[in-house]
Amino acid sequence: MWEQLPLFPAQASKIAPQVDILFFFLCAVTVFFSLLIAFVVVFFAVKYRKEKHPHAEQIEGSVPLELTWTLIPLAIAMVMFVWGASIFFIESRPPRDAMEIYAVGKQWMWKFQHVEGVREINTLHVPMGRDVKMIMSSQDVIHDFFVPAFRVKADVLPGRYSVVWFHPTKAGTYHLFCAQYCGTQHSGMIGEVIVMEPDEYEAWLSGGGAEGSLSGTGQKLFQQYGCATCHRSDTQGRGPNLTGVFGKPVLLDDGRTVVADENYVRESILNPGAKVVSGFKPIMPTFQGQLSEEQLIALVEYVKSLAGPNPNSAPVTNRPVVPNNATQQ
Amino acid sequence: MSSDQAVVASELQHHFRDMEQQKETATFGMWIFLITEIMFFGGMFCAYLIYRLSYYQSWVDGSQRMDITLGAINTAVLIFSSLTMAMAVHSAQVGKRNLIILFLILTLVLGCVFLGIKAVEYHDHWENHELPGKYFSGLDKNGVDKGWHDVPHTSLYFALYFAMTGMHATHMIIGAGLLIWLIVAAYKGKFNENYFSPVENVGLYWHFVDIVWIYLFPLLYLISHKHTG
Amino acid sequence: MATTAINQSVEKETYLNAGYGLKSWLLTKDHKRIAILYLISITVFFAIGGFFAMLIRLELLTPAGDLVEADTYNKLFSMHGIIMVFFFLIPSIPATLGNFLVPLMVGAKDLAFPRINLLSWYLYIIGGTMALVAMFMGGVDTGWTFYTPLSTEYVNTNVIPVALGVFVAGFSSIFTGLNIIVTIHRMRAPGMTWSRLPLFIWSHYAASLIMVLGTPVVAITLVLAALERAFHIGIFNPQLGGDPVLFQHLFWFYSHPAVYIMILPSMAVISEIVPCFTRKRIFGYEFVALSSIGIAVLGFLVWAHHMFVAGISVYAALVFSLLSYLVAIPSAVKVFNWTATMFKGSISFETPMLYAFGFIGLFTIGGLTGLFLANLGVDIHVHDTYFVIAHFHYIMVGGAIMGYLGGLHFWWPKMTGRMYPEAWAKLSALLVFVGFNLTFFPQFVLGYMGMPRRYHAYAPEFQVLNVLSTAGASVLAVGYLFPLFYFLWSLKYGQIAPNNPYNAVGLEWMTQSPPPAHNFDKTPVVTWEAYDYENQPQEEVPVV
Amino acid sequence: MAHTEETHNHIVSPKLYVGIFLFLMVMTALTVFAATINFGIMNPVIALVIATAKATTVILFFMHIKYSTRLTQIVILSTLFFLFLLLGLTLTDYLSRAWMAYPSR
Ligand code: HEA
Ligand code: HEA
Ligand code: HEC
Ligand code: CUA
Ligand SMILES: [Cu+2]
Repeated sequence: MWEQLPLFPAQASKIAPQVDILFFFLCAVTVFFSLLIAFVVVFFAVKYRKEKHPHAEQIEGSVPLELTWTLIPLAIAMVMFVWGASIFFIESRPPRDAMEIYAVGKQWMWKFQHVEGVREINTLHVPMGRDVKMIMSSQDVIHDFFVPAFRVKADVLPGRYSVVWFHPTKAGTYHLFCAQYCGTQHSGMIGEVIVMEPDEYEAWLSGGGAEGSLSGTGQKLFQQYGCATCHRSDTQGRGPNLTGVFGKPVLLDDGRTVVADENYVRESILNPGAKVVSGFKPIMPTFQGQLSEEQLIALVEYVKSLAGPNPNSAPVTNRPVVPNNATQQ
Repeated sequence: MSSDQAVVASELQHHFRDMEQQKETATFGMWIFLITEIMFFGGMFCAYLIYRLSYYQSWVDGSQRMDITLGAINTAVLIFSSLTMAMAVHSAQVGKRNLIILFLILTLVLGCVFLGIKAVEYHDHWENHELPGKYFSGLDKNGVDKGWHDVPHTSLYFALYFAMTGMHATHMIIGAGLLIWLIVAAYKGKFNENYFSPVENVGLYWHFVDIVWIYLFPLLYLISHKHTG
Repeated sequence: MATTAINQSVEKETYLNAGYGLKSWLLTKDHKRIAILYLISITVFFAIGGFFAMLIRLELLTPAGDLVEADTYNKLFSMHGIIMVFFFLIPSIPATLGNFLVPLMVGAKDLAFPRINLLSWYLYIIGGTMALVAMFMGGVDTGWTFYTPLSTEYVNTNVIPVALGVFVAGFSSIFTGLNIIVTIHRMRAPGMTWSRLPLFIWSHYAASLIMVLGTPVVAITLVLAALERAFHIGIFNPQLGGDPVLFQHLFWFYSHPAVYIMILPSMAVISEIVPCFTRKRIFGYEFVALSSIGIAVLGFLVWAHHMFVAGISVYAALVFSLLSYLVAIPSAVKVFNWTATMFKGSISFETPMLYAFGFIGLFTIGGLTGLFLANLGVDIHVHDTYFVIAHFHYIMVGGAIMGYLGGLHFWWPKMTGRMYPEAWAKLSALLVFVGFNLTFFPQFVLGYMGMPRRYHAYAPEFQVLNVLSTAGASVLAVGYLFPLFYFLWSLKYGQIAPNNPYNAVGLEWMTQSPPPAHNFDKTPVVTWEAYDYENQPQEEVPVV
Repeated sequence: MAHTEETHNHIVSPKLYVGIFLFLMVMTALTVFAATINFGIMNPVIALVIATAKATTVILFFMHIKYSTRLTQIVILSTLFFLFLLLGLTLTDYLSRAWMAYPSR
């Protein structure tokens, strides 16, 4: 029915029906209270109109009534809150084994980078029936990755990674919108998400003209930018050995411990002085301004791949960890 | 009540019942205005708090470039000016016109001394490229690297340093203007023991500006000075 | 109702004829005249903002961005939002009706600081002129939210002058709030205790608290953003080490409470109109009074519900969602008490009452859809879509403006000494109601379907609903034009208003219409409770 | 306690003012001295306690709050409440961002 009458968005992810049920519950409450109030107002207006009821009876108020209409809405509101929060919790925590796709927003286009190496612009291919986690950053202003059919949305910020995840359940082509106002062509920063059967997806990936895997690109950059001169795969380098670092806690020289997630690796490259690994001198030069967002992604993916076969145990949260470790101070 | 009215009827505005009400109202209004000032600076204190917790190292580096001696002298100057301001109000309360003028002038002079010292500090930071955002550089005036760990965030420290002290200095300058106005009015004999609301309210303002500095001094100069590790 | 002024001398002295000439208006310290100055200037801004709205709606008639350029469209909604929020709705009721009525209602001769009151109008005009000039010299396209780093580093429009215009107007708002608070505390007539204050006063007090506590924060935030734009100091720019999300925190710390600056005064009006046209004391006076304060205080606890997807922590999102639900409760209390006031009343249906009905219904819908947005699960989907647009227009246009228009009609006789034409007024109230719903209801559907806001061009399947919305907006525009014309007409041709045309209670009705320059010939002494409709004579009360 | 309007014109003796001034100067010296010693995490705490002591004295005596109406006193305290809301609730975001470093699924 929704197909003919475009009054409702397609449901194409695992979370979508859950969001919709909650939405209908909220609609029901809204309709109930709006009609209740409208009905009571009209009823009183007719029954006690001046012609019928010339003399008003003075009534002071009633504490029991006040309590009723404080507590009942409060209770309903708490149900709404808990329900919404439980869905939000699912939405905020990407499953550990989700496949990862990187995204870079820039005025005014979306660039996607599959780990296998395929790159896309404004079109995103994803397989049906798998958890997909987007690791996103922006090259300029704040953008927002929004797929109505999946009921997910997350701001894409400059200077750090943010994450959103979804589990497509229905093959098809869906809108991708930029939902955060980002300047002139904000409304043109749109694209398509194409959900494919898993085998079709595999076929698409292998035919997609990949120039080697993303971590492979990262490895080349690692050589090219001279990272390898300091970071060697033994303990002789001037910088720490990066093997197995990703996803693990790192002890810093000021005594704090941070978890090496994507944001940490990113910061280590762009602003190495902010968090210095314990036992090392702050000699690493900054690469700010020398690496594009895409190159950064490749390097991050490479460092991840050094952590072993399952780099996807990535401890990135949905609401990303900013360069911030106040709690550890 | 009504005896006041006879004495200073000219100072009583038409919509007040008596001088008492007029004075109460003026003082209360001033306090409400000070509320807005607290929240105004509050926005910057909020930014300071968040960034200090996030980029602690930069705060250590930044605050080590502060001249504690000058800061301490300035604190003393400002506290002294609060005393003279309080004395000016006192003189107004007891109706001593010449003393009002004397203390107001003293306050004004001390305020200017504060601003002067602040200008010296600003100049020093300027020479050493200790400036906000893109004007910042890790090198001092002789081109020597200061060995800062986290350059972008240390520049943030200076952004807040200049924003907060700059906004404070702006308030001092406004305060100085108000003082000049008071001095002229006092010279003309506008104030007496029944009518001195303007002196009192400018006093409140001046003390408020002092209080802001009482917090700025430790936050910017002192608390990160000794690296806590 | 009295139809002639025979019993009053033609020479009756009012605040309107207390002085003549432009100077007597531009230098006036009379709160009633300043209210009129505000009324005129606010209407101008509303017309400009409404004009932009009509252009927005025309552009959205077709999916393609064909009427105006993308840049122009972006400027249109930015300036629409900025004008409507900062230069129309925030000052609308407090600076006109509030300015006019607060001293009258508490039995004072003027606001506590008449000169500051005039200063506040001048600041408003200076800020507004800055914004307008900047708008006509190239405009601004940041949205009314000025998010960084877009506003500070990327757009090349007049951000700084507009931000400073808002800054200056902010001080006008601070001074209005300050004046109202001090007046309520210090200038009440003998016998006017807190529990005898009209609810109009309570609500204005609450709104003023927000103005005084919140506005300075947005002021400093805009100053920092302007400095950032001018000198690249990096406080909010990630490339220089800053955090753009901090800007959002500081912005919404004011701008969420600000929505209650816009709605509380409207609630104030409704709390006067409903008892008057039901001839009853308001149901649960204390609860309605305290709920205003509750809204003001709780309103400061929920700002980050605008940032659920902006990259704040999961835990913070939970806290802010929970608190957002709490702030809904005092609003619910108000709605229920107004409804209950009608019980066993003696209800009549003059225009102000019609607007009050409209307010109650549309505010309820707008408020309840706020609960969708406060809901973490749903807001992830509907954030920054037309659902949000519909939500706040239901409250701000359906709620706040209905209250404003209701109040204007209610106190028009008091302010001008003339009656408005009842039949025309009823017709336009109806038009506004119908046009409004047609404009904004489809936007709820659009929003849930996923149409993002601030879109110059949109996907074709959204067209039907957009056409409906534009059609509604045209009806709405006509509905708004009517009052403009008949109010102006009534100034000359309207019936002479008696002192208390609706037999309402409250000190403002006990002085003549329009009031004399000093409000009351003799300081009133209050010996009765608020909304004492029981002892209110059915005929006109004698002039004090 | 003197909270009525009659006592609003309370005149403080200059001696008290000078006493307050000396107290403030001593506190300033103290806080500068404290800054030369590393108390670790207590550095900011000590400095802020001293600053608050100074600010309170200024408010109470120089700004006459000790002698003014209960209303004014409430006004100041409640403003501090709103200031702490601004700082505190913003902090809830920044402090808790690092909490969910590991997804639990
Ligand atoms: C006058 C203006 C006004 C008012 C009063 C409100 C009131 C409320 N608003 Fe709204 N809001 C705006 C103006 C307003 N808002 C604007 C302008 C924006 C967008 C800004 C932008 O991004 O440009 C916005 C955005 C906005 C968002 C962010 C959406 C997003 O960007 O994703 C949220 C989220 O929580 C929200 C929630 C609420 C809530 C919970 C209330 C509550 O106060 C509502 C309380 C009222 C009721 C609940 C109705 C009466 C109650 C009953 C009849 C009883 C039944 C009640 C229960 C069962 C609980 N609003
Ligand atoms: C008080 C606030 C207020 C008011 C009253 C309105 C009123 C209206 N608004 Fe607006 N609106 C906002 C606040 C308001 N809005 C805000 C804050 C935004 C967000 C901006 C942003 O994203 O940054 C917004 C955004 C917004 C959008 C979304 C734009 C987008 O995201 O792309 C739309 C689209 O339909 C819209 C439509 C309308 C319409 C049709 C009206 C109508 O109700 C207007 C009807 C009024 C008139 C037509 C004027 C009538 C004329 C007169 C009274 C006098 C005429 C005088 C002479 C001729 C001399 N508004
Ligand atoms: C001049 C030597 C040098 C070069 C070149 C260098 N690094 Fe480093 N790197 C270091 C040192 C020393 C450290 C440890 C101190 C610190 O954290 O700053 C480090 C730390 C790191 C860390 C954090 C490691 C951990 O164990 O937590 C990462 C990730 C990293 N570097 C990546 C890179 C990448 C990617 C490049 C190239 C683009 C690079 N480095 C180039 C010296 C270097
Ligand atoms: Cu990118 Cu909007
Ligand atoms: Cu809000």
